[in-house]
Amino acid sequence: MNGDEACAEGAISAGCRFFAGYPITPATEVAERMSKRLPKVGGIYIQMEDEIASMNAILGASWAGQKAMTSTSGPGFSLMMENLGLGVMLETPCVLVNIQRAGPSTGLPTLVGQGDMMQARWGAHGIYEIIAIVPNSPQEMFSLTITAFNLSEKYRVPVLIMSDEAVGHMSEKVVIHRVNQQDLLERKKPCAESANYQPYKPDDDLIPPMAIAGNGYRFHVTGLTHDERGYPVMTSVAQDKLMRRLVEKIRQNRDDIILLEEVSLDDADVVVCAYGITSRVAYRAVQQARGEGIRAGLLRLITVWPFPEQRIADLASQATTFVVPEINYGQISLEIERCAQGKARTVLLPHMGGGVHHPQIILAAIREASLC
Amino acid sequence: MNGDEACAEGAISAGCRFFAGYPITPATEVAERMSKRLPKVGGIYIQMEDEIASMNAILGASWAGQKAMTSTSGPGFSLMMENLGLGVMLETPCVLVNIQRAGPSTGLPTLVGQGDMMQARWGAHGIYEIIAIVPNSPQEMFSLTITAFNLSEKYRVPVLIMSDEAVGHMSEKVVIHRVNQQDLLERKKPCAESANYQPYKPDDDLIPPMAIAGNGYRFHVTGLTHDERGYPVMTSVAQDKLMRRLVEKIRQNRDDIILLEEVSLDDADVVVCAYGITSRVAYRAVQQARGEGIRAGLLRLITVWPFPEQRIADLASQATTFVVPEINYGQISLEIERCAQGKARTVLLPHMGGGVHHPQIILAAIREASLC
Amino acid sequence: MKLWREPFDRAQKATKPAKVIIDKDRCKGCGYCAEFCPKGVLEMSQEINSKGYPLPVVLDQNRCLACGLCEAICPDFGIFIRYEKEGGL
Amino acid sequence: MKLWREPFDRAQKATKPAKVIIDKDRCKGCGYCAEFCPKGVLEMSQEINSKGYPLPVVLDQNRCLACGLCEAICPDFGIFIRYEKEGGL
Amino acid sequence: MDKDSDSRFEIRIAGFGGQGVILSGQIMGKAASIYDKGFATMTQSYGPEARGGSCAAEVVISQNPIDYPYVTSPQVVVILAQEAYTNYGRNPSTDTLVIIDPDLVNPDPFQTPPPLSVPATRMAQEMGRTVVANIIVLGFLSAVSNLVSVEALRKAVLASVPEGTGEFNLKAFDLGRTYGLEQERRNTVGGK
Amino acid sequence: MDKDSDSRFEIRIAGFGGQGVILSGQIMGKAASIYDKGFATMTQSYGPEARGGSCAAEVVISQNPIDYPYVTSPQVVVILAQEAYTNYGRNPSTDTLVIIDPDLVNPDPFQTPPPLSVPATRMAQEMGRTVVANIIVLGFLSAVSNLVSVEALRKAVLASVPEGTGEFNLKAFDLGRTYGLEQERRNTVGGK
Amino acid sequence: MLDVVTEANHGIEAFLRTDRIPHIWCAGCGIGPAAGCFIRAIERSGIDADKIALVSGIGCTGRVAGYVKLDSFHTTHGRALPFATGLKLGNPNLNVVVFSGDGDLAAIGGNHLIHSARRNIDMTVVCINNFTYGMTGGQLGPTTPLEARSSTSPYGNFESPFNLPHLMAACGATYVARWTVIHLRQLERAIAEAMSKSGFSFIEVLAPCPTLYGRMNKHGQPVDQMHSYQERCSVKNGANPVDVEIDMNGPIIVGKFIDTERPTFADHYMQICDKAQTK
Amino acid sequence: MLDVVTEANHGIEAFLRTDRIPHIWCAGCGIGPAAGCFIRAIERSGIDADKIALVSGIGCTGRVAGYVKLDSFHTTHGRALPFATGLKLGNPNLNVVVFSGDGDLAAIGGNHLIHSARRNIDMTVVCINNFTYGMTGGQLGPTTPLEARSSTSPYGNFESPFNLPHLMAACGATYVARWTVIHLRQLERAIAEAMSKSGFSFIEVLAPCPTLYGRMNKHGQPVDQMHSYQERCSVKNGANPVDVEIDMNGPIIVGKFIDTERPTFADHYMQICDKAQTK
Ligand SMILES: Cc1ncc(C[n+]2csc(CCOP(=O)(O)OP(=O)(O)O)c2C)c(N)n1
Ligand SMILES: Cc1ncc(C[n+]2csc(CCOP(=O)(O)OP(=O)(O)O)c2C)c(N)n1
Ligand code: SF4
Ligand code: SF4
Ligand code: SF4
Ligand code: SF4
Repeated sequence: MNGDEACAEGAISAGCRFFAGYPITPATEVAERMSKRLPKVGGIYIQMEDEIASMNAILGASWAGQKAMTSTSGPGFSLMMENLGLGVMLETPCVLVNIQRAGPSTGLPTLVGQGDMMQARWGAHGIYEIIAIVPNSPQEMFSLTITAFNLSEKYRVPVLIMSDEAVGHMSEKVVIHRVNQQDLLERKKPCAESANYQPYKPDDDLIPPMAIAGNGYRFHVTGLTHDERGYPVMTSVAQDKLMRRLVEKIRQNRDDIILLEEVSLDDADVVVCAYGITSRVAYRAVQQARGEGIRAGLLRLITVWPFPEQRIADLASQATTFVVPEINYGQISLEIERCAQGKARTVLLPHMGGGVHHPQIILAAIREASLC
Repeated sequence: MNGDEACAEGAISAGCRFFAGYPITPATEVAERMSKRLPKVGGIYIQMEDEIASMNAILGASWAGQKAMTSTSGPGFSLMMENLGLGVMLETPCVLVNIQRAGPSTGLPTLVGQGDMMQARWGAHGIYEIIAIVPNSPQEMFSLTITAFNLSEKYRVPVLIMSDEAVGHMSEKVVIHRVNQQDLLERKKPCAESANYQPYKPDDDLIPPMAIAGNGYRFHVTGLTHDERGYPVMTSVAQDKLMRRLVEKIRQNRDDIILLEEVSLDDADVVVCAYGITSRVAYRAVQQARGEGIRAGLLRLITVWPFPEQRIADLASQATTFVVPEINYGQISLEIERCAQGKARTVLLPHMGGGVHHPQIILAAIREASLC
Repeated sequence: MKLWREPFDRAQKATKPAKVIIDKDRCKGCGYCAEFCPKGVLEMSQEINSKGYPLPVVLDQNRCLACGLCEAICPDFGIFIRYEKEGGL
Repeated sequence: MKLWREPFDRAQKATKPAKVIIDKDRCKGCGYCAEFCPKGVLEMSQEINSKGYPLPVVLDQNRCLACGLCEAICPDFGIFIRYEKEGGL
Repeated sequence: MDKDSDSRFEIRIAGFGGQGVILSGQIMGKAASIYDKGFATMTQSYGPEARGGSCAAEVVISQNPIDYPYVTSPQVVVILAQEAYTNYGRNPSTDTLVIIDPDLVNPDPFQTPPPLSVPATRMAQEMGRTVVANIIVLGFLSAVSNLVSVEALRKAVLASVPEGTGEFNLKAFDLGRTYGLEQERRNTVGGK
Repeated sequence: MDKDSDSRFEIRIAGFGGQGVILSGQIMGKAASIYDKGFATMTQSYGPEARGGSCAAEVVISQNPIDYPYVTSPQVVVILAQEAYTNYGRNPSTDTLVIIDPDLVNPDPFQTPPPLSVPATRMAQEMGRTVVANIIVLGFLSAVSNLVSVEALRKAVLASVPEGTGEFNLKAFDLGRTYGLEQERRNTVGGK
Repeated sequence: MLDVVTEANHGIEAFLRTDRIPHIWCAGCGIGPAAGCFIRAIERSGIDADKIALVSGIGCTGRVAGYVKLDSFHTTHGRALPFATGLKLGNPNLNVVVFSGDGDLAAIGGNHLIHSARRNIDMTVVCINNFTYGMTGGQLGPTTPLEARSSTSPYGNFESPFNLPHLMAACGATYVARWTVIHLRQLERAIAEAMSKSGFSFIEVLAPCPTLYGRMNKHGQPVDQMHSYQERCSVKNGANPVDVEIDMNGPIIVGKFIDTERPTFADHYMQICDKAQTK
Repeated sequence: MLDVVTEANHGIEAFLRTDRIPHIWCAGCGIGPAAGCFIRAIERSGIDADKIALVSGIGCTGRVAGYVKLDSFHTTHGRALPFATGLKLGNPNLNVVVFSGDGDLAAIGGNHLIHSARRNIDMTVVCINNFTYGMTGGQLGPTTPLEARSSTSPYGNFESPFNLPHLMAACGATYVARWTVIHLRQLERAIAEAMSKSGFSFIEVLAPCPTLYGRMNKHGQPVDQMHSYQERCSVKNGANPVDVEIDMNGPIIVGKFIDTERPTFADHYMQICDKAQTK
């Protein structure tokens, strides 16, 4: 099973029963799998007229009570940005899968890229915080898709799966384990009587319980700045309150959200930091470096957003160098550079896309770094 | 005349004869002014069905030989991202004006924000580099729009004017000086015979001369990764070559592109770094701080992208602290933090939008910083 | 200028006793109620509300057919017909 | 299975002497030319080109009307009619 | 740097959309910067409503270029709606001149000094076109203050109103000015 | 960490779109990972063409989990197009087994050892359905190498082809296998 | 007798978020009466209001979602329809109404409009056509008649407008009508009818925007546009949508143009599910 | 006699970027013959090829821009029309042709399609309808007939398709025709006619996609779909666009449906300019 298909299976296992999408290489197989599977389990597969419509349809479906997903790649991801913002503003749980290809523009549609990592964080206008996770195998495409739904339901935020063509199109054995109901998180339901329900009145955890359409709450939601009743309030005071909550509900829960894989970091002088397909290449290079006696380690970012600032800062105090291979011209490396605060060097190993790094290139960089 | 109108006048003075747009507060007045002015000077004003169409129409017009512009605000800016990428990939001169309002989503449509600054850099998928400039007065809305056209023609890249509602809607006297022809830059024309012309064969400055439609060159351009002939080439080698050139043609010309305004920086311990409307508030605070004997200065970013990394690095060695007020929850401050490399502290003063900072808040931060 | 007017289902409603009520805070003085009342029950007055909008007044309650047109046409949900309960309050 | 066929402007072209030329590198063996030639001039053969596509062959050049159908219908710009110059080369 | 503070004057005009608040601000600014050859900045704030939402114009006038463009301690505040009064008009600093339209604003009876009043909306209604209320206010302002010259204001009015309505607007201006001059308490601010 | 290197085998299949290159890779992977209970990764590269563009599948097979999923020094290379031959088939390392379809690839006459040949396309054409050429190749591969067990391969073929075509495909597989077994030079690779 | 408005004595109050009224619309704006018709249509239809979902885009009309007390969604500009599609398919028991402006639905949202109609998603679309973009200050829109003034066509409009009923007919909408806000009872009835019917229904409502379109086109007073409707409209139920174009000052045909049946998206989809599940 | 193809002996070679051929299209793909018709139409029309701008979106069809030797623009998915609008208005001397797929033009690009037609931008749109998204592997599209299989409708299609000529008629296109790639001369003539005419012209071209649509719908061999066109098509020039729907296996009406005149966007705009300049 390839990564795209595994992602679809993960969604089904997570309870996703609504998929809206628009075909695009290399994400199409997610949609294709969903179109086969959903009618069998009584879910809805709809192919919308474009990615904008797809994004909005999953928001609507989420407000109808469904766990909903869409999948796309760069060009479609760009088109989804405006309404990703709506999802954030309405606090709508949903999952958006980006199987990255090499860009910009139409670029290399069938070949791998990791050029949308910063876009995942900053691609929509205005202030927000988002969750983005990056699988590196078909098995993780399955399991992290479940994680994505869980985070999305828990924090009422769209969650991005920032995969790439290599992982999406890679075939490996995928164990589709039955997921226990208690391992699936569901959005909080309102306990207030319908008359008193305020759609944006948060609990202590900053997250408001979510009513869905058709249950008599007669609630209102809007993409305008709003108060706890969901009513538009056109003041900087309302904006301040709302923005801080939307951002803080993610930032304050960093520890719950962030997933990292750490390999040989305990004594590492050189930390290779990578994600997605690149992490599997980096793994090989780190192995080889260790074989040569170099104290190299791998920090694999599973969660890229919110960014694991603290862990980077800690490692910066320990290591001399971060080596950052990515299939772009420097994106996550900038964040690492920022968090390292000059305490460790950051060495970017850019690859412009259409392929992955050769492990030798990473190894060479590790070697060089180890000499400093 | 307000900032929006001044921007339109700047475009007319720069020789812009094609405007395609879609109304949106607070950028509508740019379009309105253009709709009045262009028919008088024989130019085309067209109101497209949306911002995606607007963005594409100006690309088309540019390839027909026109200097072309569009204007929008956050939601429309998000929608333009995909085809901004096309503009970058085809190396199409054009100007895109974003009068920022407070977001995300519909947010506060009539009130000021600076939340799209990172989006300007990272909002489209894939690898690219862009130019973004930020005026802080109606007069600059006029003059920097001319600058924007010049940069865009010179570097064959879409140029962003990242203004904000406050500046766009601020009325001040604007001197519309006649612009000399020699102060207007025009794209390089091909000198090769049409049969030998290769649309993406760069000169030494990395910029290829640009043919326009209808002149017998029979050239082909594509948003796919391409070679110098403009033909699609689906390899990482072609991608590598193209991406490096597209990025480097901007990065290598940083010094020519970047505009900064520096106030009292010579001996500054505390550097306030601001842009757009916020710079005018910061100016007041710096004045007051100086009045109190604090060695404060202002670094006003006129060019935000490409980011003036070197200047920040230099100042980091001189000053103790950067104070960064912005009408967002921290965007440009992240870049400053990165470039400061731990040599100076970075203090973000976020404002969520819908208004500007009170000068006292900036002053307080300066005072506090000066005590460190 | 008085133009052709369509009395809305006058038949059903004409007999019910009713009272026209104007919410002065909501009214924005567009004049629709006065202009389109088929019986000329209302008229725009010189009185202005707190936002400066001129208000309509009831000229003659007895002419009212209780057709509901003013209520339906008012853009501001600012005028309505209160049907009297049979036998009064 | 042979179906009804429409001979394209046979009248004009029928008299010109012509030769059918097949570009073997371009041909992808779809069979259109053979299938739709109104005179059955072409036939798909067992020969395959370097990409493994079966190629058409000219059965009988003399039957050719020079109607241009094969040239027009070929998806690969891979077959064309070379009209002989009056009086030969 | 600190060039503008001595000659700086600040005016706030607040009301709701449709009253011409922004236009008044623009006229003030134009008068000061173009016809009086000084500097002026007008900033605005308004809601999404085309009509009826609260709305304010802030004008800063100076002999020198203006850096900070917002009003912090206005010399004159014009209030044309109750909500605006609550926000800006009720507690002015002592040297602030407050002007209200008494048909639209119910002032605090204990406010000292009591605000100046000009029933501009009613006067405009009587002239036949409510839209000129803002021009009447400007005329009134020209009488009770001298932040900008009367001549500059008249020129700016003419340059700012729709073609063909100039004369009518000047009549409104004069009406407001006459009304202002007739008011007993003349409170002239701004030393120019 | 370095778990997979000793038991690692790499196969590259390269040709053009429409030949079933990717499917062959998937079948190999499935056979190894599901039916032979090992681990396998298949990665692919292809162009935008639905048919006719160059296209390659890389399969890595191991007894241990596979970290680095790409082929760097393949034990077996199957080449089904001239362009692919130029890229991958012409200069193999000495212990690489090269298999070509001689109707589609013109090998360098001086290449040593000369590649193994299986005219799979022609054989499939003779069977009546060109699409089974890739399955014929797999059968051939099962004869000349033992990277994966024949049984696992047969099961994987059955599990991967469209419903109702299983038997036909197995026939193709056996045809290829028989052809392979008949080949004089048996070059068995992979020590399993 | 009480002179205050309470829910008890004013029928539609129960459906209004009274804490948000006075609303933001201008004096004489036609959106209010149309919203009133919608509310009375709910009552008339007898549909359980708890099961109605109201979706609007952005614009003056878009604000309807904020004033009507239903589960209501104020989405982004142009995107009411795909959002509504998600709602409807996500919970088929919802009665979904999209209430939005002509710019929202037919300019930026035009693609969703034609595709939703084509798919025959079971929903009712009320499209307020005020011939302009109200919220942003009266620009040229895809319904602005040729020659009309707008803030971006100061010399007169140069773009031919859509004939929306024709467009909807071409996409297969199963109910297509046009009324103005002077046709209060017809409009109320039309909305009730459309909501009670399965399939994609489209109701174009001509509504005055006195502040912008009116003022810029010699209809400065609110009543002017209403009078113009009175003068120009004639009711022609069953008129061929081809023939109902609107120009600047000519006659306007109103009425119910299409009322037909065809299987909805969900009808087709359910069949597919059955097939898939028995397979 | 030479047996090699050279420009001299093969008329359309001069219009091909021969260094890029063989092209990427599959065996029997209908895009090639349609592109050939376009090239011959240029010759037929006598239009100066240097003044023609060819714009495509993304898709198999979108690649046409890369093979035909004209000033040619391969834009983004769905955006050929607004790009072409900019080109045409930016230089009115260009003869602009948009050549793209049904998915590109009518799915993601649907809004641009209806608005370009409404504005009557002077250009010719050749829309290859292969009933599916070819480039991405044969998914359901807005033209896929009900019940047809696609890679995302494995149990049969559940979405009603567009009748594109009807849609275009409703938007005011001044030239609307439909042909298949078996109607080679008619298609060539239609394209030449449309290019020579001012106003927005739309030509739907039914074209086999044997690899995907064909294979999934019992037309596995290239010739199968061609035969099906032959059997199902009848020519009816002037047919009412309402009546030209296409279903899975039923009859197909081809022909020229609309050929009329109305002022283009530029015509209107020039008037406005005159007005503005004399004002
Ligand atoms: C993406 C985007 N573009 C533009 C806008 C600005 N905008 C808000 S409402 C509107 C037009 C509203 O017109 P219409 O839909 O006709 O509704 P009306 O206001 O006339 O009721 C526009 C262009 C926006 N909010 N989002
Ligand atoms: C924004 C965006 N979404 C999706 C795609 C993926 N994509 C490329 S071509 C295509 C469909 C092509 O179908 P059609 O236009 O019918 O052309 P065909 O390939 O059938 O000729 C799609 C969905 C893309 N390139 N960009
Ligand atoms: S219709 Fe309503 S808003 Fe208009 S005048 Fe009458 S009560 Fe006032
Ligand atoms: S039509 Fe062309 S591609 Fe098809 S068989 Fe004939 S020559 Fe080959
Ligand atoms: S601007 Fe027009 S549409 Fe908007 S509220 Fe006012 S009258 Fe209504
Ligand atoms: S996939 Fe279909 S449309 Fe695309 S080239 Fe192949 S046959 Fe043509």
